[in-house]
Amino acid sequence: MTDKVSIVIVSHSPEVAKGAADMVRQMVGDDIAIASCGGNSEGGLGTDVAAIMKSIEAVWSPRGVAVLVDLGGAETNSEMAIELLGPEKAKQIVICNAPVVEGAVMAATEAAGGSDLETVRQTAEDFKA
Amino acid sequence: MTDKVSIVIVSHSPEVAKGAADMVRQMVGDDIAIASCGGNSEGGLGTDVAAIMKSIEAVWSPRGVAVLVDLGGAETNSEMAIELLGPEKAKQIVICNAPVVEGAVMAATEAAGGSDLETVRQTAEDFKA
Amino acid sequence: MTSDVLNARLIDLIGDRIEAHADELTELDQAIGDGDHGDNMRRGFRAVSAERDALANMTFGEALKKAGMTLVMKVGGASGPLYGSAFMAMGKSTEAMPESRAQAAQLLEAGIEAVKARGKSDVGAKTMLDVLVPVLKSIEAGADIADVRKAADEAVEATKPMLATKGRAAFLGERSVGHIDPGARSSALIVHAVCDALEEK
Amino acid sequence: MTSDVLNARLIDLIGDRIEAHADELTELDQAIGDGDHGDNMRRGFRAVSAERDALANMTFGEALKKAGMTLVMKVGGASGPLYGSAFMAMGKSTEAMPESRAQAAQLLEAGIEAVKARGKSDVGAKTMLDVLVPVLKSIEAGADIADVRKAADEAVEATKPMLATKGRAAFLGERSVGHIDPGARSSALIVHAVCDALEEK
Ligand SMILES: Nc1ncnc2c1ncn2[C@@H]1O[C@H](COP(=O)(O)OP(=O)(O)O)[C@@H](O)[C@H]1O
Ligand SMILES: Nc1ncnc2c1ncn2[C@@H]1O[C@H](COP(=O)(O)OP(=O)(O)O)[C@@H](O)[C@H]1O
Ligand SMILES: [Mg+2]
Ligand SMILES: [Mg+2]
Ligand SMILES: [Mg+2]
Ligand SMILES: [Mg+2]
Repeated sequence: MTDKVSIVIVSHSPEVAKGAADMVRQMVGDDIAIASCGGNSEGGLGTDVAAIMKSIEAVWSPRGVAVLVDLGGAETNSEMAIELLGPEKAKQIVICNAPVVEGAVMAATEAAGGSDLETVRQTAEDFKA
Repeated sequence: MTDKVSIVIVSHSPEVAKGAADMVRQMVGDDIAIASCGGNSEGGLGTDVAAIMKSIEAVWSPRGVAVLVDLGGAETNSEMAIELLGPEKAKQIVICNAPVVEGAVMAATEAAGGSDLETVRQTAEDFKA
Repeated sequence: MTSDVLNARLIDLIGDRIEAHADELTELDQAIGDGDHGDNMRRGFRAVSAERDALANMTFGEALKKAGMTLVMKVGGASGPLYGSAFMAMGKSTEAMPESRAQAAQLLEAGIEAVKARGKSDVGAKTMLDVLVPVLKSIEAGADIADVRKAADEAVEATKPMLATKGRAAFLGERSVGHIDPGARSSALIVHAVCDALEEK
Repeated sequence: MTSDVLNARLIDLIGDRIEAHADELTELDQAIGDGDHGDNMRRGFRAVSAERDALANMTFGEALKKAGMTLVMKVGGASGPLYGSAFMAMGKSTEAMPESRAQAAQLLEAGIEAVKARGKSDVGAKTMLDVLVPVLKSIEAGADIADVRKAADEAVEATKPMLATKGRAAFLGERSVGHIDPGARSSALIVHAVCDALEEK
């Protein structure tokens, strides 16, 4: 699976993150690695830097990892997580400026086709609702 | 609650729909009525016209109902549901051309402020990821 | 064959075809969609079959409207409102079973218009319309049953090189090219079932 | 007061303030955010307090870095990486507790720069920066402890008429006007706790 860009879905809600991952898997099957994480360290609505780091590492691919986030704090916490993974890894991780559910589906279908990280990001960001 | 525009969230995934509604409620509390529905009539990924109709009716407000949908079939099924509710009701229902999670939060915060249906739709659609 | 027998026979023939090809439809949808078209169609037509006796006792038009509503309510994917609206529109366009080629064409055209309106789409977008419209054309051109079958099958194949611009397959952009559209295939299955019924008549 | 005593004392004073005002912070966040700022800050600073003994045995700089990382990991909202990065940057900027006004200003400035970078923001966006920057300015201008407290409190009030352009409150557009920013308030609470510690010294 590591010959393709992987996807990480970060939402304030664990259910949104999981449900979005289900939708993505329905579209692309097991062609790419997908991780989802949501909720703060106590399980409430929020995001968890440590969990985001783990998710990225769990699906690590030499082709890169595209991260989809929902609102404000999810982005800030994901940026923090990426920074904490170190500059070498950070180079191969992008946060897509795209809606979390729709962007995840778009990114995943592009990634499943074997595209590189930049193309995956672009496809997610091109999504028009 | 019916002095404000209501929100209906329609996703292929029941978990996305519910999680998005949780996020919305966290933002706006009980200021507006919110319904969520996801999954086909058997509970699998998909959408259910009858359930969408029920959700819209459950939060019916004379100020109108803004519907947020995720992908393709969710929109088609929501359009069908609105048509089946009849032309009188249909006039006061809009499907927002916006991402489901982020659009729901945007629409709800606008609706909670007492804005009319058209303004709520516009705010949801203006969302830039 | 009387109307009620034909209603029932059509339901059985379409239901059997969908049932027999559900896995194929799902596989086609796995390639360029979310892999549920077979499940969706089976769910929808099983629900129609469950109403077989009631539908058999209705006029052709009423039965179409009722079956259409059942598809709308049960399919769960975009194809539900699309086929459902088509059936409902066809049912509205006629009370009785078509007796002539012209009436048959009119019926199908009503269905096609409903799909176009519901799907905000037209031929060339790699959808069911790319089968339904060629089939209508062949009927209008005077094709016999075998020719209609052939027109449907060729139209299915012709969706392969198309770029999808509607439905989920549109998310794949260029990667939708080279695959048959699942809704095109299910439309052809329905066309074949109707041809079967006409041949039995 | 030795460094280890002051580390511990600062932790207690900040923790107590946050604990005492958590509901207030949450209420402020309910008006223009998602109503979790009090919970977030309490979660974060409780985790810091849980490491009190370890932190007390570190240099001032090391303790700040460690506490910052704990905030990053525990807060769960945007304020986590913001305060966390600020603490970490302050810890990196100095090993020892600041001894002069100039050193104190330098320390705070390092924290402010980190918040700006992490939040891609600046003063005027109705955030914690709208307290931290005025506080820095008052220190640079030679304010005594009472003046610093006053600067912080006035800065909190001054966020009321501001239009939020960063963070969740930005979703509210015009409706964010007329409310105090929760992060501005929590920053003022921390400033007051530091002032308490300095007065005890
Ligand atoms: N806008 C549209 N116009 C016409 N046909 C469409 C449209 N969207 C989808 N379809 C048809 O529906 C089929 C997919 O149906 P299905 O898989 O059951 O629904 P979903 O895409 O919601 O999973 C496609 O193969 C296509 O033929
Ligand atoms: N981009 C940013 N730059 C600076 N401060 C910010 C930014 N985003 C949010 N904040 C601050 O964080 C506070 C909200 O924190 P909190 O409620 O804990 O996080 P969240 O918004 O993720 O729920 C705001 O009141 C504001 O002061
Ligand atoms: Mg499908
Ligand atoms: Mg589907
Ligand atoms: Mg908050
Ligand atoms: Mg939050």
